[in-house]
Amino acid sequence: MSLPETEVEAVTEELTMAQAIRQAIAEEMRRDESVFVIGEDVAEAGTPFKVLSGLVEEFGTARVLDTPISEPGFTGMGVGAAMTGRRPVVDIMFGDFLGLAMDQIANQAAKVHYMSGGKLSVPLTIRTTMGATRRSAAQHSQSLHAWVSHIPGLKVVLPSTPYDAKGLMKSAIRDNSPVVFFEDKMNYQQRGQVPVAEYTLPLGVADIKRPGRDVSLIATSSMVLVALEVAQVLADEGIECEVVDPRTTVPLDRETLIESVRRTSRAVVVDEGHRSYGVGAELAAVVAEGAFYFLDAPVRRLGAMDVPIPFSPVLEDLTVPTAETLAETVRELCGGKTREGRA
Amino acid sequence: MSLPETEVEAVTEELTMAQAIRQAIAEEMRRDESVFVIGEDVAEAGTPFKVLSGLVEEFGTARVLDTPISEPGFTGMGVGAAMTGRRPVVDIMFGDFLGLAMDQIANQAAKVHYMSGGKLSVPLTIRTTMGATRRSAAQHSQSLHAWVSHIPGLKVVLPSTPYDAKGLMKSAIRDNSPVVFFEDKMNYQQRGQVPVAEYTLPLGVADIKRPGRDVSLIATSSMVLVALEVAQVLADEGIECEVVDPRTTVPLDRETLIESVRRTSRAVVVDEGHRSYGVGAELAAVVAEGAFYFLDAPVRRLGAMDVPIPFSPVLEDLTVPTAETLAETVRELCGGKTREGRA
Amino acid sequence: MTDTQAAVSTPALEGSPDWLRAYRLMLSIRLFEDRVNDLYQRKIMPGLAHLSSGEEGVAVGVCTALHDDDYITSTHRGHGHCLAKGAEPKLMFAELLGKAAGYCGGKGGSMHIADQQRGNLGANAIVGGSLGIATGAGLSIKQRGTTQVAVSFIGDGALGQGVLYEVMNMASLWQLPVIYVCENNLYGEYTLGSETIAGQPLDRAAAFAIPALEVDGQDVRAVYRATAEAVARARRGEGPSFLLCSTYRYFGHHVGDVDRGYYRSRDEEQLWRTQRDPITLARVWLEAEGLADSAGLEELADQLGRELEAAAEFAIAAPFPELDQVATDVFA
Amino acid sequence: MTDTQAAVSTPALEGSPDWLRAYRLMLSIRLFEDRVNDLYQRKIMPGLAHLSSGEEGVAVGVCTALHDDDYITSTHRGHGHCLAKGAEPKLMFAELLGKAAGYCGGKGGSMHIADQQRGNLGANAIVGGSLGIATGAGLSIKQRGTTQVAVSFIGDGALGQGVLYEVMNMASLWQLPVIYVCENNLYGEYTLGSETIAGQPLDRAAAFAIPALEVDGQDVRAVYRATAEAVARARRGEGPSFLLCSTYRYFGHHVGDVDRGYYRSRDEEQLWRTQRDPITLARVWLEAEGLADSAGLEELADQLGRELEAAAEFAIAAPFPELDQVATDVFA
Ligand SMILES: Cc1ncc(C[n+]2csc(CCOP(=O)(O)OP(=O)(O)O)c2C)c(N)n1
Ligand SMILES: Cc1ncc(C[n+]2csc(CCOP(=O)(O)OP(=O)(O)O)c2C)c(N)n1
Ligand SMILES: [Mg+2]
Ligand SMILES: [Mg+2]
Repeated sequence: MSLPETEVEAVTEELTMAQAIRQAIAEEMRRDESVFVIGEDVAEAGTPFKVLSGLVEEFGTARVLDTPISEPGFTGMGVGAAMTGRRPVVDIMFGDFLGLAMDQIANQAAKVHYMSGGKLSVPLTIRTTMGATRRSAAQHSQSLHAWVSHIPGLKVVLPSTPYDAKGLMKSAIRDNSPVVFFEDKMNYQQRGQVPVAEYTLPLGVADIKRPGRDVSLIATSSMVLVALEVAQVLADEGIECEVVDPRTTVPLDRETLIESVRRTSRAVVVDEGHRSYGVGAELAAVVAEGAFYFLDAPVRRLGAMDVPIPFSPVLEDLTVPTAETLAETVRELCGGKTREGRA
Repeated sequence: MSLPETEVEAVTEELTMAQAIRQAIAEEMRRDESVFVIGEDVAEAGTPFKVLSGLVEEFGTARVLDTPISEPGFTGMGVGAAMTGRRPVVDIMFGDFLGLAMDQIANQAAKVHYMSGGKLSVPLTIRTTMGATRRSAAQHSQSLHAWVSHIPGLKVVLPSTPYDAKGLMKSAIRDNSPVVFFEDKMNYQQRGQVPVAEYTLPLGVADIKRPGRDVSLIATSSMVLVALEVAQVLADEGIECEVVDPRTTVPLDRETLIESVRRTSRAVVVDEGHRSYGVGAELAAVVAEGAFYFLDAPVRRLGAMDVPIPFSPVLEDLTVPTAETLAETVRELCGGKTREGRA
Repeated sequence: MTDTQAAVSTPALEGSPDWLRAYRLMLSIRLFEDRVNDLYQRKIMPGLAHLSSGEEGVAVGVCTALHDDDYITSTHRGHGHCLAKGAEPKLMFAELLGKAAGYCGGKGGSMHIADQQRGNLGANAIVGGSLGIATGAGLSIKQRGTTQVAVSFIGDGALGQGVLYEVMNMASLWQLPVIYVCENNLYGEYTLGSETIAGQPLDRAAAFAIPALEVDGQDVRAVYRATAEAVARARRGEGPSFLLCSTYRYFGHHVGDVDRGYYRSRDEEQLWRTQRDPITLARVWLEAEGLADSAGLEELADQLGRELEAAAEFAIAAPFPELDQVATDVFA
Repeated sequence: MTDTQAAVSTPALEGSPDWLRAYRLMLSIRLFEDRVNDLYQRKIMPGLAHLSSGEEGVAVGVCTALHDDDYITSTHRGHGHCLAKGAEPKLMFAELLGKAAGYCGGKGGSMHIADQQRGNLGANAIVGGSLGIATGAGLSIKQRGTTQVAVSFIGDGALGQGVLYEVMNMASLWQLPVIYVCENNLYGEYTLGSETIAGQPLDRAAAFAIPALEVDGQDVRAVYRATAEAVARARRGEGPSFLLCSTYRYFGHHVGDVDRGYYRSRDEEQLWRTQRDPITLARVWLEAEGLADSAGLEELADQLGRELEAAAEFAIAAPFPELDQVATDVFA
């Protein structure tokens, strides 16, 4: 984890991911009265995952709006409110419901600034979820960040730690472009140190979560945790993994990714979207091209299987990358040898 | 172009892309009374591009249904009709409108078969368009095939010639899974030889449109034409391009792509979707991994610029891959030398 | 039921339905879901489930007016619809536990049970997600020229989804045999319907020239009568109907929603349970009409309890799917 | 107009509007679009454009009731709305020709003209695509506590889009200052509205408890009156309105839609042109009221013609954007 940059930030507290996100939104709402939250069951219920609990009590129902079950409608309203002086945080309860709102997101939010020649802008944040293994079956388990990452005009955030989540959420809300913020629902209770003092993190800067010289594990969202676990395990076997977290797919910090792979000469990309035509493909293509002359082996990709997510636990667990499958992939890739061993 | 497989097929006629598609649908409607067409202005108007002209006259309004402007509604109805014994061909006038129907496509059509444990199926074909440079601006120019290619359960077709379009459309309609069929609207008047006799082409088989030994141009839809043009030009310069057309992104004929690149040792992927997180990323990642030990240079990717498509012709023309940009990329990649030259 | 085989001529149901059968069905649903809750609490069931206890009158009243080859689509709260349309409890339990014997081979779970043998085109985890499917089934029926009907169960929350208005428009324009059954249980998740619904729900269907009727969802016979009329109209080719059934869910939004004081009172829950329970109301009527006696109904309850216990045991003992099943059924 | 600056108290417009100004605006729109058609036919304009000739009464009637800081959202057929809200013809022509001087620097074209100086949040090439934007602007107004209003122009075709019902529901629930103005020109592209609209459009708004009114769109004064009332209501915090304006487009769906005999008759077109032209009707009235005389109006037409000619010439002579503009304005 990157160290806080100033002295003040050195005082930290332990927060869950959910708390960090709530804090970020609450701080921004205090700081800027134009920030408001809109979505289904965001007020008294505080969302099904209780991420927003307490906000309506502090800010009232004029700034924490419970909507009908109308994803296209309230997302579009978020766009319009953003174009006219507000900074809405639109809550799409499950990432799976993005399909309902894709026209509003891709045809309106993403394009208004460009189509108007820069005269109008859409300072909108869309929060939604991703991640499987919650036994929620095919329509409540998808990780659809590839869809929005593909549309120019949208920024896309995939935080992996409470620290990143808070700093990136604050930047997302302050950003003058539409930002889609993906929260892994399996990660909400993950804990981490977060500075007590105000801070933000820039969108578009990757973070090396753990340095290593043998292989780069380029991982997103909760897959960063999987990668860190694997790095720990493989360290004992003499394989030093570097864990690189892009943190945002748009803008993408290509340089940090490519440089890491140039150093390690091997790379595995791990992302929880479906493997084919997913975010992992872009990340793999970027490093395969950018580090081509440094690569000792093909860039490998792990993603969710190309199947709808099944309900049955025994099947669902097979569909996502795990520490075991990642470790196995890395071992294979490194041919049982560390760089030193080969050198 | 692959040669027809049987003697009978050797008798051909010249058709435009639009005619070939219309013929395919008309033939399937004659062959199977469960096939019907539904969408906006598909009947008397025959769609804005006149692709379906004549169908309503032959089959009547019970089988060629003009709908209200309700993409989510009539796409969902296509799913339900498909589940209960019909083979609907749903017309989504512009690919840009997919955003409105993505929930129906990705959460319903794609998943019904799997979620029901194989008991229900959705023999649905969705026709839509892609392609820019028609001066239609940001909301009528997108090539969004990456979205559907990413969703397991959907097959995705990108025909580049009248011959392919007809044979693949007939297979799409007969397929028991949902198929999304992308037609490049700038290509409708392109002409080509099409067998007079009945034929179909399998989904999932790439086609080598032109063999060559120096570099593989992996191109989709209208980019195949661009690639063929470039291959012609570069042949005079001594660079022999192999033009490989995957024809379907799902299923993807990985073997043919990888084998081609193993032979040529260089590859450029050209696709008209936005470059980042697009179909091109997957194709590039697949060959970079599969042909890693055979590659003499990084796999290059050309796609639409990562900007909303601008209206102004001078700007719009910059956004898409052209023969010039592709030729330049190939020349660079081949370092001015053919394989022979290097050998 | 097969789709290609044209249904034989199916007039409006005549005579009175077997109300004892209807009672039995309602009770099975209640007992089934009690066991689902139990399986959840005992951590035998993976994930969550949305119980329909309290709403049995709607599911059974509607399905009593349907034939086997009529279609239904259901919601996230779909156990009742499924059982009322004739599903076998043991295969449902198996599905809820993710077992190979389940209706969907364990791939669907509680929110995706489909049973094409009985015309059940599937529960749906997207609010309003099956409205297109049901309406498309209606179009298919019309094209095939059968006298089937398609029923789309939705919650009051689905009134928020624009697709409802799109498909009602087409169903009305083309006079499709579709019946939209809206289970108005006053809440969508944790939010009161009156906070999310402007105007009167019935007006929304009427605006599309669709006959719309409010029905007491706790009175299985009233639900049946309204449905039977809508079905008869649909079979005669006279198009869609909309039924707004007032009802109530006794449990939380899902099995894990236990502390719900912040959005509704215990008193309200108790009132519905004690005054408006569809099973109790039916029982009182059956006994008053002399169609059943107390002892017989107690006996029935015991018997159903034993059957459902056995069904649950079957599911608990049943094997999980083979691992290779993860990659099958992606394409047909 | 800036968003942060709270609008000064804006009561309902009082007294009679300047009808000569309204006439002038309608005529400019007509003459502007005649030139657009000409630019298309001379192959100077890239792509296509959707002309609103015949519908000027709606655009001008509505916008005459608005202040500069009120918002509008528009459609693919948006030139009239844009001009009525105060846009400069030369900057519009420039946009239509893809020139740097255009409202959107040439990036938007005919279907995306936006003019935030005049509260024009943009035309939209997605049918119904700006309904969310306008309703969200209404929410923003309410949150900011100004007395602005937001008008959403839509075509009758947009009645097919579910999002309309979603946002009308929220506008009604939250009493947002939004006015939905539906231009019912009888067709959506090449299909008759009656084939795609079940029931009565007004009922659809009324079902959400939104006051809904049918207005003669060819009578600019009637449109103004209805709008002024809706605006006054909205400014008083009494929520949304829906106006259904009957009107007609003289030309094809777009400039290239010339052979339209298969979907509507020349007779019908002639009837509207000769009997129901909003500009002629206004002129007759102005002259009858003694507010203008024939000579003065001829003079006005000549003058406007010259101005628009100059505006078109400006645009033709204007330079295209610098090529590096292709990659600017992606992010704000
Ligand atoms: C499109 C969509 N949005 C949100 C949800 C989350 N969600 C699941 S059930 C539900 C409430 C549904 O309420 P209602 O339709 O009244 O059905 P009930 O649960 O009351 O039976 C919500 C919001 C969803 N599944 N789908
Ligand atoms: C969502 C969507 N579907 C389809 C289209 C194609 N289209 C453009 S204009 C139009 C007809 C619109 O009719 P209406 O709303 O009545 O407006 P009018 O053209 O009559 O002014 C259609 C179908 C579109 N632009 N957007
Ligand atoms: Mg409810
Ligand atoms: Mg119209």
